[in-house]
Amino acid sequence: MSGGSIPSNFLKNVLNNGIGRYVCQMKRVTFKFCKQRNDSQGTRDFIENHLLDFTNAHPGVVVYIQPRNNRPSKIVAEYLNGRSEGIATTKMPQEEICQWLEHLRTRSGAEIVRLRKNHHTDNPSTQGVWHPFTNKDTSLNLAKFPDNDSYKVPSTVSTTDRLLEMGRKLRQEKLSEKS
Amino acid sequence: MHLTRQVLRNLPTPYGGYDISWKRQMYKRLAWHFFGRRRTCFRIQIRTVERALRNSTFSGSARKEFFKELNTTRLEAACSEHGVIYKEFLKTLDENDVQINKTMLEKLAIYEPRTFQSLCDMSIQYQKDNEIYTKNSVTPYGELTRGLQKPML
Amino acid sequence: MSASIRSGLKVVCFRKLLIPLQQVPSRCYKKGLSKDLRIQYKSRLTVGPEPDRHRSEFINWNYDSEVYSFGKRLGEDLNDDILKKVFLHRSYIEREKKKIQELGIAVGTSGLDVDHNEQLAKSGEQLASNYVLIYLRNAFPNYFEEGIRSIHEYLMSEDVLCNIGRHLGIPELIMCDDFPLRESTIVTTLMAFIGALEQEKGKERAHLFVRDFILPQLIGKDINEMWNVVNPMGLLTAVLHFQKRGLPEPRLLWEGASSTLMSVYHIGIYSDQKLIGKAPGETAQIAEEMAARDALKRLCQTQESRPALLLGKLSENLKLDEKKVNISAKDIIEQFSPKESTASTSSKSIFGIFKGNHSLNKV
Amino acid sequence: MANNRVLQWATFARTWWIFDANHQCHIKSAKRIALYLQGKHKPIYHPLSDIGDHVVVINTAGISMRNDFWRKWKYNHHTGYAGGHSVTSAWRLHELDQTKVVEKSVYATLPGNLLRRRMMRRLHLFTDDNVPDDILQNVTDQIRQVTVVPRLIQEYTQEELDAMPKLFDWPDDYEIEFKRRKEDDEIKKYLK
Repeated sequence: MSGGSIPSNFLKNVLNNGIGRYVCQMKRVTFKFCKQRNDSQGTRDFIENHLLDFTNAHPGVVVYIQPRNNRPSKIVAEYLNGRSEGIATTKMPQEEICQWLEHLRTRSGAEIVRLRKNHHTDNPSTQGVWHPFTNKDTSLNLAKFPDNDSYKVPSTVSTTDRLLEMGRKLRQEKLSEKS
Repeated sequence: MHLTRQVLRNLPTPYGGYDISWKRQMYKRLAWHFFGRRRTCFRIQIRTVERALRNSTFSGSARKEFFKELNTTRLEAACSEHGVIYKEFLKTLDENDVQINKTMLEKLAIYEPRTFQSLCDMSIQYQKDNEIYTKNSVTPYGELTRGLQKPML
Repeated sequence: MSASIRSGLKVVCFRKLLIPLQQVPSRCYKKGLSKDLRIQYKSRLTVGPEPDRHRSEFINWNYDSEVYSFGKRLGEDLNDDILKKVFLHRSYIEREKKKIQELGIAVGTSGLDVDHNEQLAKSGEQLASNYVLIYLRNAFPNYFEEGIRSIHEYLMSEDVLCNIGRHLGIPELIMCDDFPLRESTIVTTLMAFIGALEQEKGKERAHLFVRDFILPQLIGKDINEMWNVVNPMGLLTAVLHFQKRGLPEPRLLWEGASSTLMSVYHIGIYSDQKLIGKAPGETAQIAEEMAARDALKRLCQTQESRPALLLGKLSENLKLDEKKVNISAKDIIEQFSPKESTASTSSKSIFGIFKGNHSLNKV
Repeated sequence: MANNRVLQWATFARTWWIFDANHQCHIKSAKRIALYLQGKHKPIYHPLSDIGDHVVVINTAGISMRNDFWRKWKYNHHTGYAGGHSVTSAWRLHELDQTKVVEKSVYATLPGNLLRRRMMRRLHLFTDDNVPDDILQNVTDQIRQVTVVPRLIQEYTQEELDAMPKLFDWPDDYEIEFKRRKEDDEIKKYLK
């Protein structure tokens, strides 16, 4: 799948959930299964053994059980932002169903899609975003351009001057030797 | 309606018996964002989609290189504005055990300029204390390096 | 080459079709499925989208358990009948009464004497808006009263509250006769829930609910944009006069590409030689106005780099004094009536912009 | 919203720079000017966001080339028609148009993509010091020069010249000036 064709989105939170108080975003979950088929066996075991623990632990989630003949077993979760997510649980053992249920419960209901950035902020800068004059002094305002001498390459001793210097020194040594 | 459906079902399929429309659907799903006939006509679409798939094979590493290069350009620009050479800047951060990685440095340079400025000042001070001579006394953009400049003998 | 073979093949198949019209359906259903799906898709388009149905029309729906877990989900354990009362609207009761009259049963015995949630909604609304005002006054102590009112007006506006209601799962539980729901019904139900909380659990719990659900909607919003100050420079002069400080003088900090369309001006406002606000702008006037707004923000401590609101765990032992009153911008302006002011008012000072060299450019 | 608009306007504002090309190597200065034209001197740089700055280059007449590149450096042109290729050496091009040497070297340094032409339009070249006021008014900063400006022979005082160590002296009647090469008819045609 080439990058462009994969749907992508930015990180979003539902109603700033968790800042005031955390509200479990899953409001309703429905277990659809068949009474006879053996690929719903996992769901039936789950309902017998684990469902009551789940409902006691999470009273905020309404649980429905919907037996349907000769239909594949499925979990459908509905979320507060109006979306619903379904997971096919055919031939799934009950432990795996517990894990998938935990996954569904701890989601925010938003579609799981490639995130452009894995962080989001509404005011990215406290010191003010960079602009071309941030690191410049206001004296620039008064400067007259083209101001040539302060923008030259820092002057260093040129080679001719150094040669002249050496020449002068040699001559002095000769004079001092003579005298 | 039932008769026509019966006829439509049994129309001959040229491609050796299997239904080509599934394959077309798959390519269409990969080309929803292309322009013009590349989005609609299958025979034109297939070329661009396969090119896109080929490109996506090496786009992973190409992306990394692009952002790495972009990061160095941005940090070089930010450092030179404060008169610090980028290599010396990184060395200073290492030696002073300042564990900020390059992406965070880049974000600081753009969104928190004063914090980045203090990092640069620290680097200048560090160069002065340890007599680190900045080889060329000018950054690539012409700003004077305010570290220690070795006088030309 | 391959094209010619294929065309030949087509001819052969076509002849085969003409003879037996009723073909033995081949075992694999894939052959014509995509054509069927296309036909169904076309017919669906002609029929049009599914009509909106109330959630209760679906089979997996039990009103009592939904209401029970609604309370539990928000962490408020109210008993069921008060919760049901929250969702019961007057229009629903009238409709039921009309229905019963048609059936000819005496009204008294129908058990419809349960009263609706209007009274709860009124008290809830009252409590919520008071608490929001008090919280904002304490959160932004130096901000003007008009500013606080504008933020409160935003927070208690219908679309914000309706958005909160939608995302708490209220619309599905509402018992009223109009479908699809009007936004006002969702808002009144939310307020009724707050009223019920206040009635059952007391004021403190209701305040906590408001602080946990309504106030976080301020996060990420620019509160200074909510209060539209028409003449920021005038207000700034009034405030500085009120605080006995020097009158504001706008100075040009930097100027770029001034003779082109893409000119940029950075203007800083000084009072007593101290920089109190600076801002960029496309022209000098815009920059000066924005600098005045920036200065006002810094004076009222509502600039972007202000500390975050105290919500959730941070605000556990938060003491809010109810009596706190913020200064009102109107009083300050009346005090600083134009007769007294000798210095150049805001508009004159624009022309007197001097290209000042003020090394202190960091605020 | 006005606040964000204004902040974005400032961050992406285009500033104007000035560069004195007197006695500067044309390749090194082109490299530095190209960086400013692309906007690589900004931490918000991105190749797709066109945030390059304007650069005003003055004294392009005083540009310098190393060794005898004035004679050896050739510029190729082609009219596009058959046989339309022509080669001009640097000194001749410089005499025809004194801004061309800088322009061509900057054009060569810029990356050869679609933005190059747009960036070249933000390069303002002036042969000497006088720049029209409305352009000078935009300039906010200056780019540092690239090479050391050597001390010209005219700037040495007579005493220093005399103190300069010499092996021998030229005879008095020897003419120091290089032999002026004969006036080329071709150039006269252009210069008219």
